[in-house]
Amino acid sequence: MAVERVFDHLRAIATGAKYLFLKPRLTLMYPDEVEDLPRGYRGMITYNHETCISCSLCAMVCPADAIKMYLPKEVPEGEKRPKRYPGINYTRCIFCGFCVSICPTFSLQHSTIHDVSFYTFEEQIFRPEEFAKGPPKPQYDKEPVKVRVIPDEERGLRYERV
Amino acid sequence: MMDLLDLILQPWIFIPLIFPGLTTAFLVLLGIIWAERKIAAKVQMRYGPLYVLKPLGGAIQMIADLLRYLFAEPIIPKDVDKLTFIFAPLILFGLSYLPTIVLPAGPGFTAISSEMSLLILLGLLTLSPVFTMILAWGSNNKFSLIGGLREGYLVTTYEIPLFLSALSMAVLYGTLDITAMVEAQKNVWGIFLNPLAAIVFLVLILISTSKFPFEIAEAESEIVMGPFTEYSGIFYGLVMGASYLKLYVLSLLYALIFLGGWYPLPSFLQNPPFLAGIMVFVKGLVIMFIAIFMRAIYPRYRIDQAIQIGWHKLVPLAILSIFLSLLVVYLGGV
Amino acid sequence: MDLEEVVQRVKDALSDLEVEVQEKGPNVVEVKVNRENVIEAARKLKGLGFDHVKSVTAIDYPNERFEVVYHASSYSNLELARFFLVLRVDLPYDDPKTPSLLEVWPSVLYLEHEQYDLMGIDFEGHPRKERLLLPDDYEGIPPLRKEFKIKTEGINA
Amino acid sequence: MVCGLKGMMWVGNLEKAARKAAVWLVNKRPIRDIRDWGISFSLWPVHFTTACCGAEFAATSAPKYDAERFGFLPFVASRQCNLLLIEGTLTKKMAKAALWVYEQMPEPKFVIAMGACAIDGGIFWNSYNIVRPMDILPVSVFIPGCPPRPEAVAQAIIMLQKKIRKGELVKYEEMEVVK
Amino acid sequence: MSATAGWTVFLTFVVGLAIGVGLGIIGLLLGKLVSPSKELPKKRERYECANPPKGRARGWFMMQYYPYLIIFLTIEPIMIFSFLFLLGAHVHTLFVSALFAAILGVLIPPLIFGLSSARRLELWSAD
Amino acid sequence: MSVSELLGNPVALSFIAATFLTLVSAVAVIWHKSIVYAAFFLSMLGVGNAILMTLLGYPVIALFHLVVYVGAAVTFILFSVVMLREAPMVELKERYLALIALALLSILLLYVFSGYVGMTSSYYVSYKEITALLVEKYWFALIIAAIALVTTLIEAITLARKEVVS
Amino acid sequence: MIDIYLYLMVSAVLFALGTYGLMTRRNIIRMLLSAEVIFNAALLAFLALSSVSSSLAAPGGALVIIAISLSAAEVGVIVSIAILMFRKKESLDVYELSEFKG
Amino acid sequence: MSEFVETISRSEDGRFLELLIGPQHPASGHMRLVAEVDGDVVVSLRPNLGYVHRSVEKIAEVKKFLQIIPLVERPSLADTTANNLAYVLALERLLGVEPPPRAQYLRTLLAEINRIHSHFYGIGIHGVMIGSSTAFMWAFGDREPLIHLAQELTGARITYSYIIPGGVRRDMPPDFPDKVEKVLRYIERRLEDYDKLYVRNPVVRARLEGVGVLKKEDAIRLGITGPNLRASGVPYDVRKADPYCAYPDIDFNVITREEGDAMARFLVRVGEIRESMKIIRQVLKKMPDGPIFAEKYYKMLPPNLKKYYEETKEVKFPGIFANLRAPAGESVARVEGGRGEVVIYIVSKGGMNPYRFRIVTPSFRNAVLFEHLVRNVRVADIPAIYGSLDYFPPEADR
Ligand code: SF4
Ligand code: SF4
Ligand code: SF4
Repeated sequence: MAVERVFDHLRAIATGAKYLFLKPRLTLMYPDEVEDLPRGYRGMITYNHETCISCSLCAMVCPADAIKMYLPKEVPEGEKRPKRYPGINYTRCIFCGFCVSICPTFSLQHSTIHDVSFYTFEEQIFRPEEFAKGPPKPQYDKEPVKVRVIPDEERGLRYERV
Repeated sequence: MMDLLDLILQPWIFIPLIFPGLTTAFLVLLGIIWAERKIAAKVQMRYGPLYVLKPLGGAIQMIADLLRYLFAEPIIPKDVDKLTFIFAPLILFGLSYLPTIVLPAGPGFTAISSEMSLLILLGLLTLSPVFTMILAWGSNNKFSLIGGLREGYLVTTYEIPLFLSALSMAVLYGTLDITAMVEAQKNVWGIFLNPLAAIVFLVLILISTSKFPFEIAEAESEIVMGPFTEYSGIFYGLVMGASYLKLYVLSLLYALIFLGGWYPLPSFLQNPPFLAGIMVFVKGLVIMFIAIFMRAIYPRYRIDQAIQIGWHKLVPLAILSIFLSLLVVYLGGV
Repeated sequence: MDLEEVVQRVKDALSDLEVEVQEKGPNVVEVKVNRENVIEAARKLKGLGFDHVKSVTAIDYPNERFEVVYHASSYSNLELARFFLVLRVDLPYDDPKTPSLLEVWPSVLYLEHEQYDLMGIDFEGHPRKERLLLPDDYEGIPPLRKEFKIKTEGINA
Repeated sequence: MVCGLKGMMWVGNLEKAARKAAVWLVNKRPIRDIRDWGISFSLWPVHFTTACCGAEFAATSAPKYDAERFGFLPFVASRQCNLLLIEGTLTKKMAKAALWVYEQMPEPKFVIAMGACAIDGGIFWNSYNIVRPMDILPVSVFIPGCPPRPEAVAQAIIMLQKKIRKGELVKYEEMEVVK
Repeated sequence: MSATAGWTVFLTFVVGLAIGVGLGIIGLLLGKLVSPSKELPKKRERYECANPPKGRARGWFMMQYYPYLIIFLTIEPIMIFSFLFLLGAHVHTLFVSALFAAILGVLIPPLIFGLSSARRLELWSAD
Repeated sequence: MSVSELLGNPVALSFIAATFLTLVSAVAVIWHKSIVYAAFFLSMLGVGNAILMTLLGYPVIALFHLVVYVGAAVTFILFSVVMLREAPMVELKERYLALIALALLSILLLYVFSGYVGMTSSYYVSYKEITALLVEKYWFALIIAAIALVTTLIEAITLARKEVVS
Repeated sequence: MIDIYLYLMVSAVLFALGTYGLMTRRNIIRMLLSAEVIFNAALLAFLALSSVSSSLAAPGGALVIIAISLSAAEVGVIVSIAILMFRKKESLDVYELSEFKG
Repeated sequence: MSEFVETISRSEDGRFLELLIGPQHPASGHMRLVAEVDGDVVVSLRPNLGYVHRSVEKIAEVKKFLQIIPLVERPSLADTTANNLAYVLALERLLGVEPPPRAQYLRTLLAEINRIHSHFYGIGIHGVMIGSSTAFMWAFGDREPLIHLAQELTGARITYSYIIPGGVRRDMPPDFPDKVEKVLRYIERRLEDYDKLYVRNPVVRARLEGVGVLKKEDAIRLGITGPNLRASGVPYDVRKADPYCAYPDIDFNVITREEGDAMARFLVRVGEIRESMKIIRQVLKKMPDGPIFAEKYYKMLPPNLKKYYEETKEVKFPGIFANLRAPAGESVARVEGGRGEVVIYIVSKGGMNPYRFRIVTPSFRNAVLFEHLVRNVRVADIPAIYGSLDYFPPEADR
């Protein structure tokens, strides 16, 4: 019994030592390497103003009330009921992707950008005009290497440059 | 210039200031915490501190941490006992560092050559729990109080076997002088003559410096930071430093009394005498490495389990180690 | 054991009480009781093997009534475990009081407490009458009642 | 008595003068840069999980993302930490605790709001029980997402480091009146 | 070492302690002078896991392991003075061993009693 | 002794420092209003006393004092006291009487001790001497001391533990 | 070399202080602390006196060692009595010696 | 003697030290534990909930049916699929739709992947609570491959919102079974190392064995659920007792243990990880072909979206999803999640929002264990027991 316990101690220590000397690491070297997410990852949302038919389904389905229909900044002359277009509010968006899934015209799409932070509150609210300009992008000091994550039998995850 | 160098190379200056004293202690302090984090990180399949200085694996992480401690505001809470709150960490730090001065750095190279340097060292070590306790009391915090009491109870556990196992080596060599003990190991290291004492002492280093699996006094998931809960800024740096210094001292002692000190001494290290300290230092590093490696392996014991390990396992083993020493002496000694 | 059998058993057990027993859906047995004999009914049901409560829900029909719904089921009898037993108690709107079933089913301890906290139903005999989920200093209408309104926004900015 | 009072005042003046000198010194260029460098690489967030984002926060420290590479070490008590990471929703009850944590941290200290909930409530924006962190705490960096990916948290750490190194956040000024 | 070992002992001790304490004091002063300090109402309250302090913090008993303390207190002197004679082992090995064994013989039964009653948790609650 | 002489003499300096530590601690033990401090200063008193013993030529005893007395006994007191609630210290009314007694006592003692003026300690007691002495002469005393200690162990544990009515 | 008299003086002062404490305190722990001061004084005086003679130096030391050991025991017993006291009185307060006596 | 009046009576201050553990405490998570301790022994402990109470039930009353899907996921973030599935099951019962078989299998697949990483989450937190940072890091590291799989399947790391009324949102990518197999082999291999370093580590065993024993009767009486229940010897698992999705076709065991202590709870989780791997393999083998979205809704899609769906196997929502109406009535569904049984009860009055929405999460039902188990244990056992319950406060508070 007691002897067994000594062996258990030794086995634990040996396992630790094995990892100390042999086993590889699992770490993704962000920000030097950035994960290249597969298509369909629900990242920041892109919006195509041209194809939008202003059906406001996206605003209706959004669980967090993050998408709102905005009036254009200047209403074109003579239009009585100007069309509203969606703008997004990243302070609320939970990246559920419902808006993308419901948009009948594919105007909303996911990008794979996923690592953005902001310094201020206001810059996270995108009216349709800014929304159409594309998703916010993270600032890197130097261009990161894009890697693809591949499950691996030996080490769990492997990172391969694309 | 040469004079200054000569002066520095005097043992009574060299030992407290260079090795094993201030300079080395400080460097070890910076290195050991970094190493602890790196080793744990490696076992845990990650990198640990890195970006602070990427080419060197983040080796200066502790400098950044030190700077942060230094520039952080030391908060002195309202109801603490100011005197103990402020001075106990300082004295604790000083006390943990003090035992280095009786450690020899090389053959005959000692600051205080005493026939009982081992006892002096152990005696100085017994003083620090008093300060931990009074510091815990001074912090006026429930977690500190519990931590302080735990520390006190742990002292009762480790002190007797620590003395017994260290002194069983003294019995073996028939002397209490660390230098003489090292000289006696010229041929055979103490660890081979009395492996029992060596194992017990190694475990006791873990208990007395509060390393895993005996990190009980400042068990974070139970009592936040134990006695040091209220400490912020540089005070926290000091109290944490103190426990690592204690580890440093005990590791050097271990190297000296169990691992043959500076023996085997390569010829290029023989002259001047303090170069032999490198040997001791390397061996000490091994012990420190073992002690911090445990963090990656073990969770912590409960205090009652630790106490029971102390009294039911380590004390009998330590007593046995004395009989082992007596046996060796009877069979002809070293 | 199929649904009919369970319903039959429940009916038998509760025959001397004024209850309505119905089947609802594939594995739900519903029992409607009034608050006077809810403890009695619960005790009998427990005797049948429904040994724990999974959920206690209070429903607010403004100015009409409150309804307290217990969803009970069984752990000790795995055949019974397939069924939900729904125990419904109607309470008048101006007097939302019902005896606590704590002594029958200890598992309602937190569940009833929560309904007390959020819906303001008074479970008589329940030992805890302080806040559970809401902040301790919360005052006002219990938030789950219908008269407690929360903000909503339209789809337009 | 009078003498003692005078002495006290003198000591007070001395302390003020010393402090002034020290403040001047640490705001000088190289020292300031070293200081900001040290602080930026030693951000220790206090262990204070406010809501479910804590799960992804834990993943940030976990092997795959390993935030400790940035010197980011989640630590136990508010007294030893300098970063308060609001991990998601701040309920009213938790907001009180958050204030305690924030106020008990030593200067200099920073706040990051993680998750949509911590910015504007996210999916819970109309809950009756939540508080926006930016209304009660000086938030430096916001991380959108629900929950934000660990990369985004790492990005926020890097952004905060940059901001600190620019000298925008750590300010050493004259001491305020301490009773 | 003799009582007149003089400067070496004195200086080393003083230097040792002074460096330790001095380092602390320098750090303290630096921290005190240099760190920005802003008074917030709760900053100097006691830390209690982000709760308002409740009750007093000092003077609570933790009796459960007290017996070990008593055992420690009585065993430690025996152990330490055992050393003083154990160090004579090189001269009178057998006698010293016998003496040590005798002392242990005196010691062990009460020690076992002490340890066994220390393990009984119910004997050691605070009230 | 002139000042310069004094400064040149580490032993004298140590003596002064140790005396200072001892006396200040003793005063604090008696008068400090917090009992924890009093216990703490008792340990400082022990440290000062140990230094004095070293200066007298008994480093072994000093270390023994440090380890056993300060490290164990006083820590034990301190430990127990930390768990107690603070209470203000109350002095009895007879304290003037006590003060007078104190003065008389010190005068008497100083008078008695003045007979030793001019004697200096000149021995350095090595642990080997004590070892030899203990082994050869006083071993029986050691056994007796051990018995005494274990008796107190039983006594103290029986005293402190709670009676369980089973 | 320091005159023995100086040591004795220190010892005397300690002794007097301890006696004063013992006389005026009624708190059991305080009394214990005062007694410990006296104990230290006694140790110091004993060692100082035995150090003047070469034949007494070592035996004196040996005796002191035993004395110190026993003092540890005494401390243990007295503190345990304090613990017993609050147990008996069902209170954490060990300051009421008077009731303990009566 | 009157000078010594310094008796602080007990009534004023209490006999026991009141320790407030949390909300800012390394072992409290998002809650507060109020412990009364006598020295090192905990006399009583009360959890103080509500620190993460975000009023899911109230908000659900003003959200539309589809919008509630992400809402119910949020409370138990590490185990989102269970809540999602339970809600959708209840909603489908109300709406009267039946998902096609492939969708059922995909749901099962995701649920099991999620169960594994939820269990790893619990193991990691448990590890750090007794002081083993390695257990935490390993468990959280090994979550990542599984999260990666789930991400490939659904497009999000942990908040999948994958299961929608009538089916699932995407089909699995073609090389998915391969990847799953690789990850499963990796996990199998790693579990051996866990066994050596952690499970059989004597310190772990000393800390967990015999600590916080929950007896079978008590577990039943208190209505405990999930692995905590099974660790006390009750073989109750919704997947067996009331099978849903693809579970009726799948062969697996319910892991139980008799001891009921912290170690047993831990080991049940480990056992369930292995069991889940078995299930995943079976699911992948038996996965039928076919649509992943119910015919009823598929018909409502405009042709271009239909085409898109056929091509990419990615479901586009019909416009009706924005304003889904459920008929009046009520329905209740339960699902076995990682932490236990999730019960969702919907009362509808026929509008776009539920009239009353009730979600009872396993953590909330297990909260009573704090009071029950943490009694007469030592202070150091509080985190050990807490961790072994795998309690997630946001889930309990909702
Ligand atoms: S992703 Fe979800 S939360 Fe974000 S805008 Fe789209 S629907 Fe709203
Ligand atoms: S983005 Fe798509 S859903 Fe939204 S308004 Fe435009 S077309 Fe409609
Ligand atoms: S942002 Fe999302 S994940 Fe974070 S706390 Fe809020 S609901 Fe939870």
